[in-house]
Amino acid sequence: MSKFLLFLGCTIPTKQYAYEISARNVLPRLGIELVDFPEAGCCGFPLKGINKKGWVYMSARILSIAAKKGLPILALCNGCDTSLRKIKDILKHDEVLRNEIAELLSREGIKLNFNVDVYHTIEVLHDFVGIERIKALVVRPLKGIKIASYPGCHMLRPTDIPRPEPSGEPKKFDSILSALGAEVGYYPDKGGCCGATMLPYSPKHAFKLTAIKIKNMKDFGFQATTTSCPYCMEMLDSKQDAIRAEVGDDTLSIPVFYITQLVGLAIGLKPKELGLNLNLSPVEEVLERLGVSIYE
Amino acid sequence: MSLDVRLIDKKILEDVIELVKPHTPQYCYQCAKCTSACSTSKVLPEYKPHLIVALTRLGLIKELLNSGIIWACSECWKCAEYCPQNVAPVEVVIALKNLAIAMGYKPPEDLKVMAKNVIELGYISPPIEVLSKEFEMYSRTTLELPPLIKPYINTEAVNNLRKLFGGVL
Amino acid sequence: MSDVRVGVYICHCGKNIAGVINPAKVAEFASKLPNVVVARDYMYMCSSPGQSLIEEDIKKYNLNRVIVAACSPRMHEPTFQAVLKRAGLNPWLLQMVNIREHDTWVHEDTPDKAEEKAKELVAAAVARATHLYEITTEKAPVVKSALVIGGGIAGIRAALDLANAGIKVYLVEKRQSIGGRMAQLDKTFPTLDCSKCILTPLMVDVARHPNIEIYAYSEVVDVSGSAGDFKVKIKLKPTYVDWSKCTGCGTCVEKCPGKAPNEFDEGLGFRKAIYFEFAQAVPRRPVIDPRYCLWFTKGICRVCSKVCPVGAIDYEQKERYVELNVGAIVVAIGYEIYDMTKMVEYGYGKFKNVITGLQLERLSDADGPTKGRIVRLSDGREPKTVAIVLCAGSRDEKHVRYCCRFGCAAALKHVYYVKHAVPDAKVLVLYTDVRAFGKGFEEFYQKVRSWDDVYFIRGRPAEIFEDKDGSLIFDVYDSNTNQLINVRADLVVLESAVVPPKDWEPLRRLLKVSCDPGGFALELHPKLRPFETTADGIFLAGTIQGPKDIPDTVAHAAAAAAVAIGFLLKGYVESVPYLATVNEDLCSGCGLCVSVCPYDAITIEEKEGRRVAKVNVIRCKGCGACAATCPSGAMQQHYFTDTQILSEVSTLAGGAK
Amino acid sequence: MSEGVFEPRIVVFACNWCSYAGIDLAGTSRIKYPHNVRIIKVMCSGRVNPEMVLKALVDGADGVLITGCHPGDCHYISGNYKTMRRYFLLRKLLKQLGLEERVRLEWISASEGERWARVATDFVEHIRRLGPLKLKEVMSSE
Repeated sequence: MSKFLLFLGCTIPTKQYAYEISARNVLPRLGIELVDFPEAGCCGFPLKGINKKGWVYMSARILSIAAKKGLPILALCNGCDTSLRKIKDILKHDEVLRNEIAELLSREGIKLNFNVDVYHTIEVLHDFVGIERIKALVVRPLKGIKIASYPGCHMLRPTDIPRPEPSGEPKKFDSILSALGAEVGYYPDKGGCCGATMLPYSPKHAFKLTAIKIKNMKDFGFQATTTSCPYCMEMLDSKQDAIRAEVGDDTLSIPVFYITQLVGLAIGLKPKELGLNLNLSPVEEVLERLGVSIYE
Repeated sequence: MSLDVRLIDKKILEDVIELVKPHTPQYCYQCAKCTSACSTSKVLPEYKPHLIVALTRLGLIKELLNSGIIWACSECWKCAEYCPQNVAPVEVVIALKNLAIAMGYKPPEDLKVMAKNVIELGYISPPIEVLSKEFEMYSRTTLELPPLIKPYINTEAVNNLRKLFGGVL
Repeated sequence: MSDVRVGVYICHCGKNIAGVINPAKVAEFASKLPNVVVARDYMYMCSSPGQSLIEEDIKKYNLNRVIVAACSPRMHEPTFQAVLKRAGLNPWLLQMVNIREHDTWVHEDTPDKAEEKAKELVAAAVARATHLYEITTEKAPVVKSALVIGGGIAGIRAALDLANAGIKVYLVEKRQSIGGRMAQLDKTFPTLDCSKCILTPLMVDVARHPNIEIYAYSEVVDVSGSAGDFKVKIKLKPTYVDWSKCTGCGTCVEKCPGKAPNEFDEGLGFRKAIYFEFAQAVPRRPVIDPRYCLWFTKGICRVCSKVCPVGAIDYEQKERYVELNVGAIVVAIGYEIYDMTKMVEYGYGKFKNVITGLQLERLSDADGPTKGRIVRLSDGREPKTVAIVLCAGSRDEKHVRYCCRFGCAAALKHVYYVKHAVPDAKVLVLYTDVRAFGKGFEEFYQKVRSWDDVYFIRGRPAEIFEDKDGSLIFDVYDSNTNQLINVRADLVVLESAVVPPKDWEPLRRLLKVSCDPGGFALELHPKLRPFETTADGIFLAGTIQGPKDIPDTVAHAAAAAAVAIGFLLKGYVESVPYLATVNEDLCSGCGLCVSVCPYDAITIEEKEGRRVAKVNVIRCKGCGACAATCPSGAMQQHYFTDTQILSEVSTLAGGAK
Repeated sequence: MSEGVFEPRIVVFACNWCSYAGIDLAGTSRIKYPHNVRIIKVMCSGRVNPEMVLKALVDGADGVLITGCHPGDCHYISGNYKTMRRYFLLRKLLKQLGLEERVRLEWISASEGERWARVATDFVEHIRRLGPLKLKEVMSSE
């Protein structure tokens, strides 16, 4: 049994509750022990534009607290995962900054230590649980449903630090979906951007970007999509209505799931246990085909 | 518009280089592959990473900062991924944002709110109640999720945050 | 040693040295060092007046040691040795000091420290010079024959020039026919003449030349000996056809039921399991590919053997080895294109309609897989929109740093292929810079610009996607119009980067040739000696020295041949001066030197009732391993004796006083 | 030594075929590195014997760098393997004297001008951190 600190970041514990619910219910059933990590807080990623050093400080702080606990980190959010790994890399190479950050942390009684492993949901599912194990646990295969994997930018980039998937050809996501019995396939710009980071600048433009993604999926015959990033979920699922309204295209409708929700469905969990009632996109289209009621 | 060569400001480039190392904005040869890749550019054509790098190279960033366009970057990192010269325009943009803040420019309002929340709560937003499709309200409590605690309780920690991000409030 | 008279000469090298340090001060410092009779500085020591200055000083001051502090000895040691010779001094009484590459060029930020360093280096050289002595070298005869490795246009040209000068040439080619990359091309830029039409007559000339012996389907597996007298072992790979019996009639190829991907056509189309490389192959002899032959894979068929009128098929054939003795080696193994699947963003290997420039050559060739029709590989349809991407992998820190030097002109030629085959096609040339630097290239570029429906877009696509119908969709920012252009193309052609061939690395190690950061062979001097390597007697022809187009390759190959001819016709090579030498009085005959010598050049022999080491000066190459190992100091290396090195060490460690 | 900044004195042995050419390449490419290194050319790194290294340290050098062709690239077939073996023996001896940090073996090919600059910079900084050796003064005072 592998044991991880469950690092939620900001978006998941403050509004994207379905990810947290599904992760908490699904992962232990796959043999992953989750240890709560409430003292972590925000990784600083959204604030790097204001002050890069502030970002380094916030992530370094999380790494240091985790290192003291002696457990690897499971980051559910793409941004958090990128953030922690990027900061590990920065701290490793920049001695001046390292000393500065160590000083800041020491004021609050924390010893800088970034010698801690960080993993993302997709890696835990693919590399720790493993495809064979997932396959063995499937009781409700997602047969005949063509699902577009949507890894999200920070699952793939920046590539100067280790990422869960290679930028050009993400494969892990699709192999998990295949293990669940779903159909997978190619569509243009699978590694593209949902636009979430543009929201503070201009929601209108951000929505247009998401619209392009949904259109690509629909054009290539996908019946649903899935992601592992709360930001992508926010755009694809929560804002789907607003996006349709913005671009004036009513056909841009697609059920959106967290990967943990799909794994949960396939291994027989009830929609409530996966927070599926919180998804705003038409997930019932898929549930119906599986013969599952959202009210279960 | 014409450009007077005397306006070239190499101090800006030096500051940016310091913030983006080990990337080297000076290597840029303007193939504009970054702009071909740019997610923001697809929906906001006036956003052009190669142009931002070229202007930064000359230190002519006043227009960029005044217009606030640097805040449009979607941070998808594609420009860095595909740049043949390891320039990483996204890192240049982040550096410009930092310089803008240091020079007293204000970031988008939402970002200010995020900074405020981080200082006060440790998160970019407080936990909110969400509305389901069935128009039911849910909160962490009703969803039986463990309550959130404030991660930054130590005064020094809060001081650190205030010092690092307080400037934008 | 009172009879040591040293002259010290500090070169300014224009501003290269004098722009950082003050040579006059270094000379003044040197003039006070022990045994120094005269010390001077001069603008260009290597110039004619500079050389005369030294020559006159040697006579005037009766100098018997000369120190020149200037550029790297790798540059001008031979120049100044010649000065000593002219003045009647043994050339090995010269000591060079490198104050340019090792000092002023790298320490210009700290000029004071650079000057201090120059002084110390000069002081160390003076200390060392005291212990220099005359060295005599031997002349060894040169074998008047040459090995040319690689049968592309570079190897062909070099082989013909060598052979025409009366030199016996062995031409080794790894594939079954000579011709190389040029044989794969349809046309050549900027004149658009048919590539094979100008190449095949030369191939035939090679085959018919009385002085050239071709070893096709062969590889160099071992090289020993040294300049003027190399021993080369060639492996003749099994062809399973007795080429001495075969007449090249082609009946076997015609009847063979086997099918294999065609490498010559860059993986497009198929060939038989027994095959000629291409129609005009030289030698025109087939080879059986055991990976696809039914006899080798399933133990059935044997059709080729049944139909061969002369009984040349030999399934039992084994590899054979030939040993050659040559005076010089010309390396002409060419290039490979960079593996485009590594540029994941362009989808090569994943999307059928993304092809390389070399694949377009094969499509355009009347003798190619489509008989000259340019089509989409996904559905065989004629492409109506073709995008040509320049610098695919070149000038890229993540892939290949250098320029391929022919992609631009090739792209222009590829526009012609498309417009010629599909006149109503729209062609987009996606460039960063069009480097039309060769003779006639700019004129060609101008002509192509004027063609109907050809568009030059200054930009580079970042990601290419495939649509459901196999078309390619992507955005490219055009910095001419300041627009992001949405492209929908039927065919994308990548002008791919160029890298050294995969088999270069093992060959390079056999030849002891250094490589440059791109992996290509390192020339002796980038401007003045681009045909020679750091290994004497080994010459470079064509793209193995770095990417080149055909005109440059041919020029380079002919020049390499000329230099090799000069080397061979001179008739002798001078032995290495840095040979091992034994002081028999000190030698105890322990034999440690024998055990470390990589050339078996040392033996222990009886002499006057004692066992002493003896050096075979023909075998010794002058590495100095024996001298480093000798416990008594009896074994020394000329020009690098313990005393010489230690005096240098001591001065540099202690600093200049 | 000026105003208290310790400027280490470093002796470098460079083989003619790879390392010396690589150091030359740093020069022709104008890649800067600290001035503290003093290069001695030998035909092969296999020519360097322990006496030369020790002599350098005894006579005032603070560090010694031996450079040669990468394994497999030796111009003289196997000279660098001899260097490697001799270096490991030498390090044992140096360890007893507490000097093993002062001597390093590095492979620099003819194309590695940039690598040479990195190696030189790194070694100079390393020796700077260790401080002056002063073996010469110690030995003459004893």
